[in-house]
Amino acid sequence: MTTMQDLATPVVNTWCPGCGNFGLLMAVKRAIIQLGLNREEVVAVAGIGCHGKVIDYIKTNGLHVIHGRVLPAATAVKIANPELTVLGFAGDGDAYNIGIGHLPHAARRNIDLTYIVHDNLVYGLTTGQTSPTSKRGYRSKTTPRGSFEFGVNPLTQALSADASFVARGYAGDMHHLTEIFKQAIAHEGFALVDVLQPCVAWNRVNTYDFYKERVYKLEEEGHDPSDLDEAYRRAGEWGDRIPIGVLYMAEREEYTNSFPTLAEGPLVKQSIEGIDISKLLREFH
Amino acid sequence: MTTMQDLATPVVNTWCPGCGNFGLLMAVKRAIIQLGLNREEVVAVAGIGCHGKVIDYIKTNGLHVIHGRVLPAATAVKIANPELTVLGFAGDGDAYNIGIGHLPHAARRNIDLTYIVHDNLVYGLTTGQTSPTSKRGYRSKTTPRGSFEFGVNPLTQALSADASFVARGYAGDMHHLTEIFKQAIAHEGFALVDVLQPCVAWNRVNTYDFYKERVYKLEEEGHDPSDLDEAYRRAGEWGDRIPIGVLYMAEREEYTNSFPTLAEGPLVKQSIEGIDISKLLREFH
Amino acid sequence: MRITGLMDNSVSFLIGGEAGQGITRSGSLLGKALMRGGFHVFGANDYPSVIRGSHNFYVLRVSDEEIWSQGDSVDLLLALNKETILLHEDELTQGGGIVYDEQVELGEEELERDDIVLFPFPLTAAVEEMGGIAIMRNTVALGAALGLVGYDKEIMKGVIADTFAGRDRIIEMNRQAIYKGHAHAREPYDESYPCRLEPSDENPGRILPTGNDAVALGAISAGCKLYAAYPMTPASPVLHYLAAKDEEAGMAVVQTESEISAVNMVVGASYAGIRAMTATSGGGFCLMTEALGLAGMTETPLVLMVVQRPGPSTGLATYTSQGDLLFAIHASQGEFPRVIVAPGDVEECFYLTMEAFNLAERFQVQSLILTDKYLIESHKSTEPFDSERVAIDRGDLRIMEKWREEEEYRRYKFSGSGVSPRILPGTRGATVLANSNEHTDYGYTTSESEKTVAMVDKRFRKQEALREEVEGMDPVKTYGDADAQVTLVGWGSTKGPALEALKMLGREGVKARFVQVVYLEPFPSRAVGEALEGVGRRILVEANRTAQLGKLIKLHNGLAFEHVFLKYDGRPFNPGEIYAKAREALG
Amino acid sequence: MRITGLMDNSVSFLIGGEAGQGITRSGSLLGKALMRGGFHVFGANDYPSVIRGSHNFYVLRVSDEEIWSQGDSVDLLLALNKETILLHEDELTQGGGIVYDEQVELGEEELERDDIVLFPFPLTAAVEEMGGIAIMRNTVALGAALGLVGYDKEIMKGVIADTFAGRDRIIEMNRQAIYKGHAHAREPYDESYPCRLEPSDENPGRILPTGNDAVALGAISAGCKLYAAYPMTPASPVLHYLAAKDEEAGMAVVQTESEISAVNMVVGASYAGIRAMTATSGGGFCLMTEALGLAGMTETPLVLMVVQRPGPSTGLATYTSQGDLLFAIHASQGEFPRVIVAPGDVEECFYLTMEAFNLAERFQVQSLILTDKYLIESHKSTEPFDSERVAIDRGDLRIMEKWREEEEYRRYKFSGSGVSPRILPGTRGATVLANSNEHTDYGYTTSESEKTVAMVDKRFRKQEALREEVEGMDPVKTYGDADAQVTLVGWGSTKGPALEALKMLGREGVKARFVQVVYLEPFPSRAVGEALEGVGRRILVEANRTAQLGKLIKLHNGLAFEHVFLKYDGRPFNPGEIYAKAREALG
Ligand SMILES: Cc1ncc(C[n+]2csc(CCOP(=O)(O)OP(=O)(O)O)c2C)c(N)n1
Ligand SMILES: Cc1ncc(C[n+]2csc(CCOP(=O)(O)OP(=O)(O)O)c2C)c(N)n1
Ligand code: SF4
Ligand code: SF4
Ligand SMILES: [Mg+2]
Ligand SMILES: [Mg+2]
Repeated sequence: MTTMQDLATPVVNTWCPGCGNFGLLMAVKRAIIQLGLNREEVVAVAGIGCHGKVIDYIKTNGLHVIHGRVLPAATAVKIANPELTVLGFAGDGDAYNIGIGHLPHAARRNIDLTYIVHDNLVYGLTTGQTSPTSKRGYRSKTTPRGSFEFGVNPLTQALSADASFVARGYAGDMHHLTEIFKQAIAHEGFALVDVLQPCVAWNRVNTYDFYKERVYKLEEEGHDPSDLDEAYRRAGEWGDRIPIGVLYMAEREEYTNSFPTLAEGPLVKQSIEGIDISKLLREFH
Repeated sequence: MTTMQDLATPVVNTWCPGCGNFGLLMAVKRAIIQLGLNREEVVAVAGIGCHGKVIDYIKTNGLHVIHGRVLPAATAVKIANPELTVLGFAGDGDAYNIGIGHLPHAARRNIDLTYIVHDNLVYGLTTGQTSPTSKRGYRSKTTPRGSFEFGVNPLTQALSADASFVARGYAGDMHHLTEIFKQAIAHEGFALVDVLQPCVAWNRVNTYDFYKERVYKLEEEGHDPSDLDEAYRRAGEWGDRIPIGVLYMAEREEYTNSFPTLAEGPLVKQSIEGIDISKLLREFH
Repeated sequence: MRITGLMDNSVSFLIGGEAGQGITRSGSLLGKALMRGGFHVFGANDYPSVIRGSHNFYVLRVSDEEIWSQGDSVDLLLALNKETILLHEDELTQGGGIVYDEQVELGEEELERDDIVLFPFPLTAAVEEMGGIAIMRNTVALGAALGLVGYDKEIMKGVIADTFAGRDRIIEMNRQAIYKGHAHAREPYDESYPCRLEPSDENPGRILPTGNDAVALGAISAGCKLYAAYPMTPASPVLHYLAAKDEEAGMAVVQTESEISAVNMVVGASYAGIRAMTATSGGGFCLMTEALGLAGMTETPLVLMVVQRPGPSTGLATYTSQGDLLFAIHASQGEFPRVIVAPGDVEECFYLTMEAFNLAERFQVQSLILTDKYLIESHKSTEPFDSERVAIDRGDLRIMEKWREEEEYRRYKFSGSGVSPRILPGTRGATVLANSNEHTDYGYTTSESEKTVAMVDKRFRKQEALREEVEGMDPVKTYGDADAQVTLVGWGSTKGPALEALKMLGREGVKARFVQVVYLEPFPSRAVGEALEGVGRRILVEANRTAQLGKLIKLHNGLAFEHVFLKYDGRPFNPGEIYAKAREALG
Repeated sequence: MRITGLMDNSVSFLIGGEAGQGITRSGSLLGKALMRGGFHVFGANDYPSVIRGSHNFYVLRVSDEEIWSQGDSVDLLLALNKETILLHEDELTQGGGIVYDEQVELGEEELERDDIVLFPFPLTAAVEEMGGIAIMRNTVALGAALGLVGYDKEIMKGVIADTFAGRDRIIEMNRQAIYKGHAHAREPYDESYPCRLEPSDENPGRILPTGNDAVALGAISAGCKLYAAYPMTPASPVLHYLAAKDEEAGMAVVQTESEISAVNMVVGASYAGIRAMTATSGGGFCLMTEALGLAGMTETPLVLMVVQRPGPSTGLATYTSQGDLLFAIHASQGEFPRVIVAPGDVEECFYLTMEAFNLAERFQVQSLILTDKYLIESHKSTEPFDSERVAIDRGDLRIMEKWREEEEYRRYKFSGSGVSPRILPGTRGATVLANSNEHTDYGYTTSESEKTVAMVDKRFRKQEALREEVEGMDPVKTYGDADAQVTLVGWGSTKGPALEALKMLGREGVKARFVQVVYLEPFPSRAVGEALEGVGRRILVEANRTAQLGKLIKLHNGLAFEHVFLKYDGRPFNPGEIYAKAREALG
């Protein structure tokens, strides 16, 4: 049995006191524990931003990559060794600005990994610039008059890219978030969990109070996660009411299942000694 | 009055005989002529691929960029000089694989340009590899057993990114395509026109015959381009029936209108001599 | 102005506390107050990549002569928390003082030094008294510092009034905080700290920008009309500044979705005919290399600042380095001329940015401004920038209504210098074709052998012309004694600490020189050769692991260095360590 | 085997026609047929970036001794269209022949040469007779060529049977086409072409791969388990080959959405514990530079082939170049060790790819295999590759069920060589943390000064160890006379034409040598120094504009070249032009 202690690292946490990342990370750890996973079989792949620091704070395997590239790196970890549970941690800037080009492709491949986006609607680590999920009008150092771009809607983007699992969580509701993570990890295929994560340092709009008044749980309103049209509709909600929970979920062939080479077991376990290429050479004679 | 002759260049065309690009380019030229545009006020920005060769075959201003980067370059041309009519030419690989990360951002900015994607569902110039719009099961040098990734649906991607004009054209119907281009160019904001463009060299599936049997015109079925839900539904059609025409169209604030600096006229016309920074220096004293 | 009571003519303040406490802001306010009294100041910050909590500090050094660097030690430590005391105690000069909150429990046994003076102040109490917020403790501490050195508090009041102009309550609160700190310093501690800073009667009118400010102002002065960038420490402040000033600057400022987008926007804008710029660091520059080549091939002017920080990869995101020189010179596939210029102080940041724009347009090449975190985030007092010192020169850009020449316009028309006339797309009677494929003079794609060679040679003619131009424009600066016993050689931000080291050597009668290579590409080997002739022991000083400038000098001038001082922990050089190396080299 | 009737012991065939006519395929079939008869063959293609229509050609050179390059002239021109005749007529040797379709109207006045023989053949008619498709005219022409040189058509039949195994109708059609061409050549033209190629009785069992084939086979032999790439001329054939052979190769092959994705996948896969590789060219490599640094910082082994083509930017996408050497050495911000190896022929492509994997894993660094379009797309007959010549060496990779050491696992444990033990993520009792930030030995983020220096130094210890390793492994090869009057110096694909030039010089009694620098980073200055000592006139031969290897030799060995032969039109060197330069240098 994995314990909280097992997942702890000696690193001093430098997130701002009150940051939503604390709740998010705790939910991840709880999900790992409740799913009965060992820390050795989990690989956390993280981008660059405040979110990326998870890697220092959770005692699983970790790969801290570069800004925006969680998906390709995580995809390949899974291809190399499908026995591992792969979690991707990205920021909203990381995932939806510089890295958004990987999202539809990971989604359509349906690679089995859980992509957790710490969506604080702002650039945290680089001191508070406007992010792609920041809403029109958001003021920051880079948009002092208020942003005049519409925000990216990660949920509709993922839905329209055929993602087989799309959810939104809220870092202020750790228990609920834990359940979402558990479902996402258990889901065989690509799972996006966009987590509303208050940034107490920079985002003065999307605060705990802001969310407390607005979030509601999809499952409490009888939302059917197999209904794509309804998922789109709910994904579009952002106002007085903001849905959290699993928006959409479907069964589809998982990516690594399609590689003939993987049928013989994880690539990491296949021997590379004494490979014989004589058969391959024939066509060159 | 601009004529076909005006738009001709001395370059020998190297597209394969029968390539859908011929019809596409002809429709572009006709649209320019019919809209009464001068060749000097049009800028064609093109990516890398067979499509990119348009730049050699149309006597407008041209900027042949690198693979996948039509949108940022074209956006900036428009910011620098909104008096220019900016057309972007991209391939499906160009636009939806390597370059897809720019699409939602151009869309949400609603920059006024027409983004024409030569969608031949294949990599033409690099000799026939599977493209992101290639359908699951598509066989090519890179997917000899058939692709096991679902194709990207450019239309739903654009819709979910809030594009204010989304259309699909067919290179085999030049007149219809011309009308779409005219509307797209006239539209004030970001317009995506995904053009089904048969590639006679590599794509043996999505041929003229294939399309002839399947395409139907949205306007003939009374499609209402202001209806987003319906646009999504039609965008999802790809089987016996494939819709062409304008899927969606909405009015939204155009990007360059929001820059205070542009209120004083095109940036290219603003003098840069004798700029006085003394007022700005004050805060440093 | 006058400094008295200390061993030398400079005083160093170190303000330290937690991230998020506004340390840099406080330091620069203090700097301004002292600058207005006629002093020269230099301020550098140090912070990890953390938003709240971890240790940050800012060193402000003040002198009665021009000053170029933080010093080697601290005279007065303004400690906003206990950690600051424990971390910096050993940097204090003999007799140095520590200003701290009296609420901090500091047992004598916790301190290692007994040659320093403690000044417990009621920082928190003062703020509480005023009903202020915690961060105002900084301001009380500033007041205290000024009080201890006997400086006129009214000057600081003026700085605060200007900084927060329009926000009267904030001004009043800060004024009170200053006064309280000041009064308390006069009261119990009067004269107990020996140093005195006396302001001049007149403010000499200097400014206190960072390198980032200077680059941004340089871009504005150069008529840059589009600035497109993606947030990237330490380059982001340029974006923030310009986003705030876009109207005054007459600039369109775009926060892009990535560095790839930013640089391609610059290419598009420049093709369309406006001056445009981007800036980034490390990984962002990697992502820009492809479009750098696009600009090279299409001969599109481009200005790009690369702010160096320690790599590889994410590395130390908030620290300094000079590790990207050779990467910048060779970045992007194929071969094409480019400019690499490395300013060494805020003034050069301003003027060389203007020059970078001129060179980019005149030669239709790409100007890379190579700076680093230390240069770009440090404050230095300097004479106000004068945009007129660098005339705008757009080269052969013909802004005209209609193309009137007899022959058809050709974007890549062959010419002796390799430079072809540019026109704006939109010019009637002509179309402009820029092409990333190898191309003919019209811009049409070609892969023919002779046409390829002709076009490659055309681009390289520009390089030769550019090389001559650069050799003629002071590409290497020398400081100090012509008949030196020891010569320091460096580039970029090493200038500051090196000049300070010269002062130290000079004080001891050692004849020393500093050679600063300002333009690194085309490499000014003639100027470097001249500057390095007969100059005593040569010491190469670089903030990297592999002596990159050293390699260039080896390659182009055939000169090797016996003495090499490389630093690669992300921290800037201190004058003293350079001085020590020089001493060592002299034997 | 025997060649008779020509001036020297080699024959060059040039097959030319339109893009899309399968020119390269035809050339390599002819090559195979001649190879099976015991000849050595070399074949190179030339085509613009166009799918249909434009002019393509393939030069196949045949000899009774090992052969390394296309020649300087053509003996027999197989012209599939008239353009080919007009474009290549002037390359024909005296007495050379042109095989073409009799339907082509070729007035005598259209030809400039009167010293050549015309062989109009009923290419189209023959195909029509058989009811074949137009592209089969190639095969008729191949038959004709074989007929003219009196070669055994059955060998070609065998090649066709093997190539199209299982597709009986195609085999039969092609057989007929060969026979028809062959018969027609015997009938009207019997003996009218002087050259004869007589096969050996026994097939010596050579193979005819391209460089791409060789690299792909090298990767398979090295146990590469993931190949991720984005289509990019001229690197794509590796992707195509591996995608087709993934099962046999035991490899997962992924066509990614971009080069950025490809290289990051390689990093992910390698972190997870498998050997992984990618390949690209120019702009694709630009996009990979950021993750190259990620691999550098995380000490993740990576193998990346960069196939050079002429830049800058899109440049000449289907031509050749050696313009990216310095870019590859310096790519990515910051400083970290890497391997750069440049094979010079297909054999080296195979074995050095295997070595590249070993070095990458042993030193936990990034191996860049630097090739070019000419090397990678040309065919060369060679001895079958023997995977056992390079033993797999994974370095300190500990594949174990459970971590059993006393101390906790540390990914970046300090060691004398700088190399730390790797384990697979998933190993029980341990977790593996790789970090792109500067880090402690455990992999946790740090920005402390001492820890940074310690980790930078650790990485550079690897570089020193790697340098020693490379110096010891034949990093520089020499060919020809030890006591040379003239020495050619080059790298990569210049090897072939240079060796041919040596032959030419040798025939005239000139003592000549070729020095091939195989490993370019860490630069083997010891080996280069030894190879360049006392070797007569030195001529640097490179396919770029700025003499990049020359710069490295200048930098590391202090040696300059008086004679430099640079070519940058995208075309490979011909032996004759190198020979001429050598002659010139000798005066
Ligand atoms: C290529 C590249 N560009 C820019 C950066 C600088 N950078 C670091 S974190 C970050 C974004 C932070 O925002 P987000 O992804 O939302 O993460 P958060 O800090 O909010 O968790 C940026 C732009 C980088 N590290 N690499
Ligand atoms: C960065 C980069 N990667 C790869 C390439 C090679 N390349 C040239 S065209 C092309 C794709 C062609 O497909 P598509 O965009 O669909 O255009 P089409 O030829 O079908 O019109 C690729 C991958 C390139 N030029 N640049
Ligand atoms: S800056 Fe925002 S996201 Fe980052 S640690 Fe602080 S509160 Fe959290
Ligand atoms: S390859 Fe396809 S897309 Fe390209 S020119 Fe030929 S038919 Fe057109
Ligand atoms: Mg964020
Ligand atoms: Mg395509």
